[in-house]
Amino acid sequence: MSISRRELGKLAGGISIAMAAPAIWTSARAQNQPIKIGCTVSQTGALAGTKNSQIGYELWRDNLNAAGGLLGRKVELVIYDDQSSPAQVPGIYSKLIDVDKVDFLFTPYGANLTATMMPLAKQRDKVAIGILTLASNDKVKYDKFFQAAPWGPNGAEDWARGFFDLAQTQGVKKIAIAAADTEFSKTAAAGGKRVCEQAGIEVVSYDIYPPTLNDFSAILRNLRAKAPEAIFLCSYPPDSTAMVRGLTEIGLPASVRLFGGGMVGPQYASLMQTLGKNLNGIINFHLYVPEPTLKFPGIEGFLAEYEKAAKAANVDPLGFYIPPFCYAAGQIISEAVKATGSIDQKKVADWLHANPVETIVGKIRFNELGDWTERRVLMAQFQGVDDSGLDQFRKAGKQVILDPPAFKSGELVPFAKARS
Amino acid sequence: MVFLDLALNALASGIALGCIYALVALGLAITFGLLHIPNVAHPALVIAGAYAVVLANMRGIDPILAALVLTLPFYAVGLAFYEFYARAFERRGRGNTLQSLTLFFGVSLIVEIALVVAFGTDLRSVSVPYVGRSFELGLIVLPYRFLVPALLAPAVILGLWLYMTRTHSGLAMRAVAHDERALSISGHDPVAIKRHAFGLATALAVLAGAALVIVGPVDPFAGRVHLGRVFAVVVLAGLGSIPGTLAAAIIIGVAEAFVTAFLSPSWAPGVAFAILLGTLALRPNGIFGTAR
Amino acid sequence: MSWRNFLLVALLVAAAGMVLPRVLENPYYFFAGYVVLQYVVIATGWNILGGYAGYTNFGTSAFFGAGVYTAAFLIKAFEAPLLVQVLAAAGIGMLLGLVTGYLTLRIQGVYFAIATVALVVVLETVVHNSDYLGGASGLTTIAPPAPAWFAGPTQYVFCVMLVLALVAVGIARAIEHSWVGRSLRAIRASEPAAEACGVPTLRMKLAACAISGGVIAMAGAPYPYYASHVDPLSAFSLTIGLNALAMPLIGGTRSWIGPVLGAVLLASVQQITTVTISSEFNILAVGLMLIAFVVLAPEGILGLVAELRERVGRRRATT
Amino acid sequence: MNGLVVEGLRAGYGAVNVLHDVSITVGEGEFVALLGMNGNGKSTLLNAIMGFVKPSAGSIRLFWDGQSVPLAGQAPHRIVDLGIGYVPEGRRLVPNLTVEENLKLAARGRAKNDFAENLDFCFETFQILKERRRQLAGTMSGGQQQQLAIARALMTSPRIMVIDEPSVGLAPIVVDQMIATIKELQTKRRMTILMAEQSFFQAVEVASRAYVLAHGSIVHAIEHGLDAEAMETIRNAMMGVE
Repeated sequence: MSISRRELGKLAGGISIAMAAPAIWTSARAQNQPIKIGCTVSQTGALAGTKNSQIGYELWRDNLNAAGGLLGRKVELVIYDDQSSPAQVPGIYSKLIDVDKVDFLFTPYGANLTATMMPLAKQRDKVAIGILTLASNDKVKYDKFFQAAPWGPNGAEDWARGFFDLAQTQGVKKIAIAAADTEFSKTAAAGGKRVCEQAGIEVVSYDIYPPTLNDFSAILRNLRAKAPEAIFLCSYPPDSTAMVRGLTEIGLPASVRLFGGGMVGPQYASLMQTLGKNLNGIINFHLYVPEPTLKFPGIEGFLAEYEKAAKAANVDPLGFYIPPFCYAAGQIISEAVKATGSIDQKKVADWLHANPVETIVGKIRFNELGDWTERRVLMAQFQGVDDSGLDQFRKAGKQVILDPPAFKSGELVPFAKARS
Repeated sequence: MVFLDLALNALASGIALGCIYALVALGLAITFGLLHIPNVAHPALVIAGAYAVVLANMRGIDPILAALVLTLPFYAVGLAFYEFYARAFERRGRGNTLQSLTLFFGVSLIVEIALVVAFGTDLRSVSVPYVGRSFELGLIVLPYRFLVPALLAPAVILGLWLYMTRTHSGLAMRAVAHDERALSISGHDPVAIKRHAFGLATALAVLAGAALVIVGPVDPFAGRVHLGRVFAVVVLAGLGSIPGTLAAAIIIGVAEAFVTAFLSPSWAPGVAFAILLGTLALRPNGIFGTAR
Repeated sequence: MSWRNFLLVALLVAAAGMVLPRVLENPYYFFAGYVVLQYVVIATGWNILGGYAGYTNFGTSAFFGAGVYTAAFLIKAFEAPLLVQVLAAAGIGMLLGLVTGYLTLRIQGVYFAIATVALVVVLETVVHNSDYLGGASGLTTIAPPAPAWFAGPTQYVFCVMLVLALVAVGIARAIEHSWVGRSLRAIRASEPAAEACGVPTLRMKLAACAISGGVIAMAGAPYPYYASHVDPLSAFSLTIGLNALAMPLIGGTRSWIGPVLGAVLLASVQQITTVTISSEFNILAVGLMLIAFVVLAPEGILGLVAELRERVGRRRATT
Repeated sequence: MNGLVVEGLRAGYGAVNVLHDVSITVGEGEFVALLGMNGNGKSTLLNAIMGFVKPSAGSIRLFWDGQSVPLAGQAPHRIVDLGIGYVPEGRRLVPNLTVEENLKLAARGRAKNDFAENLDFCFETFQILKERRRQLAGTMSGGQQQQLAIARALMTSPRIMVIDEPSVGLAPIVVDQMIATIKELQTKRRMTILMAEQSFFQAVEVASRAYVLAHGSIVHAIEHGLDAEAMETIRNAMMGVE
């Protein structure tokens, strides 16, 4: 049972033909090959709630192709399911780069998944646009990585800084921090703690809890004795829900004036609808809300198209949180390619480092690590929300932007008053 | 005073959590404890039950009421499911731990995907009037969304226990785990009894699903976090012991609540399983199990 | 197959593996191949305890994760070379196996399976609470570069895994054909009977736990190198536990070749469906495949082959 | 006439045939003993009657109230329901149920209406069971368990009782009591009994007729009375097979 080298070559050839059939099919039309962008989307597993990102990509592709494509070539997406598992990611991105021969990459959703593809992207020298990944380039320092989300420079530390800035202007002296034991939340909590130390705000308690914890009353109770004036909470959707309910069930210490900050969950339509007026008064981060200060060209048209697609795909009907930034990730590439007239990775990356990009989420400038030069994570307060359902959130005034100051769209209402 | 406040509340919420764990584990206490079928798909079925309750709730029906009605179709699904299982192995006289585990793993994957396709991946929840309010007794404050499903557990367990001790088919169910031939000799069809038991276990999944979805929102993969814990409860209880299931679940719930309140929440999941490992090492028949 | 032929084939496979990176340029196949080989090691390791001795280890990811984090720790603390990582992981895995075996000396069947699940949760909780290991955020593990002989880091780690797979299969085969294997099979058939025949069942069980644990942990050791980032969710993933059960089942648990067949088949199918079907239906396909095997071929491919042979033999005898 | 008729029965396990062309009859009110050493097919025959072993040829029929019901091919619980009460070898009680629960479990189908009456009769016959009605069956002594096994068969309102080796594993004095009780069932309650037994001294004392099984065949059928001559024949037949 020995295999000669020639047979082995044939065997390998056969396998690669079988597995790379689409790539070969497209190379037959050699002259007018589409430009390909590849990525994974978590269709299944713990992060499956983020699969509406695909609609963002697809709308970008469709609009671009309807307008004649890019450099006269069609744009094609190659998307695989990473099953929310970091272990799947290196193999899939190698398939994208080495077999499907994609021209550009989007990262998977989130930092843990992205961490396993960054070395590969760097090694293969492909421009990669980060999709809501926090601090993914801090270690690898890859010069062709660009972040679509508005974390700003020094994101790990600063992305939720708006909350602490508000705390400072409100004269808060004591703050409590609680975070789910997940990568994003822990990064945010640790960053928040450092910001507090710099600003001279005392961190009276610092709790890390497992994401499966069902009962948060103990955490809320423990806070009572500490009498914090603000609570910075970094949670995931199920625990965000439990915490928000805990506000009325257990109650907050009377001293608390600011609550929220880093909760993932109240950006999603299903939870906003479920929690309704329980959300009032909470100040939480968001990436886009329909306030008059955020009227970027194209965003409203995008959301209208998204709504239709989301209905068909049975995903989040509002789509404020992730999809616009996926569309913008596409725009980052298409604008750079148009400007340079090339898909050369270096040219595109150099252009992006040197020039601002107009996207549906605003004008973006990148620093040397590919982060936005300015932080634009919104701290918005839920105000005047009732239990009437989703439509209210499509109007301005329900999630009032308090920070950053440039986009401020209303005034902070004291927590107790906002809830009454 | 703070200590007393924390301790009392940890005890109360631990008991409530334990009751809810017991509900989730109850179906498994039957399929695994009595029939020796390691139904790892049970948590997935519980989530399927939760989604069925969500559907009914969208039409304005109270989740617990909906769950009670839905036990009937779920019972039927359980019968069909057992029939499939029995045809797959039992009558062929095969089917070891490995094969059953793999089969039910396959089933739970299919259930999860069916939920994804039917409902999408967003979190789903129910609306009940008592969400957001709490029951207060002295220092103890317990949210109704814990208390109500928690009260469901003792009621269901009492009902089940009466059924198991007072009725023919209940007695037969307790007998089937030990000796099928003994059942035949007593004039019972063991296959029918097992099918019935499996149906009952599946019907209990929908009650557990209602409890979970009242406590908090669910997504199609939400069953996975319960898998280890429910097996832990059933084993701690001693196979097949119905009151033991409640007691074991409460021990785990209270242990978790106390670790959360006094040590650190991040150690809570491990502590429960450490108890399980310790029990298995020292008392392999479970805390409430009799020697086999 | 005699030992001589087995060694010959193993050497040929090893040689082919070393030459492959020179022939096959596309790195993707090494990424995919690595995963397949990783599962060959896991399934083979699992089968030593689960197949031969009949103890169903439900918590394979505890051992795999222990291997992953041992290696990650060594990278972070000492930038230790891969060989050291693998040996240390195997050592830790064996130790963990011994502890598991010792804790579960008196329990069998599904009880044992559940005890191993508990082990996963306990270890995962420990890692979550260890800041040095990165907790939930994980640890970026940029390993030292590959030796120059290999075309790239992936090709290198692929070849390392190939060698591990051959070592694992060699161990499994050696056990199967020795008195240890016979003792384990006796335990699987009936523990009291084995004891009565003079098999030191407790010591044998401990040995099987340790060897099995060591092999599985070994499979985890190159993961930090492969993925450049480790996190508790991947290291202690339910998928690994599931695959470790399913692969020997699909192949057949009675012989070393069964888990190898099962792992190659199921892991390849998973790799291919990931990049072809690539949606929730991918998982559906895997679920259906598991059920189909359990129902139609409960003794795995080996069982099917044996049945087929028997049928052909009978037909010959009658004609 | 009412009774159980087995004709030309062949049965076994897998490819191994144990019974060859076995025919027996048990008429209403009779006490028939089935004798033979271990491994000659007694238990297989009883298992075939009860439906635990599928016959490959021959018939098993119950004639009762003018009806003829084929038993071969029926599930065991159906056979019990048709009126064959069974006391198996090894007793096969449910150890985690109490004495009373074990008895209650057996009151099914036809026997459901007779529950109270049957229970009274059982407690009257076996005083110890009444005293220990709340005790778990698994914690009782062998003799008590054997009594419970017989009582359980009575709870199914049997037309015919089939008893497999009631003396196995019991002390001699207990065996004597047991056999006496079984005989009493036949004389007082007019039970029809088919009992397999290897200690033939016990059996011939109580039985009205006997069959001797050797190597899976009936070698002797003692049709009328167990006199000295018949006993000699049986003794020789049984010794012969050793």
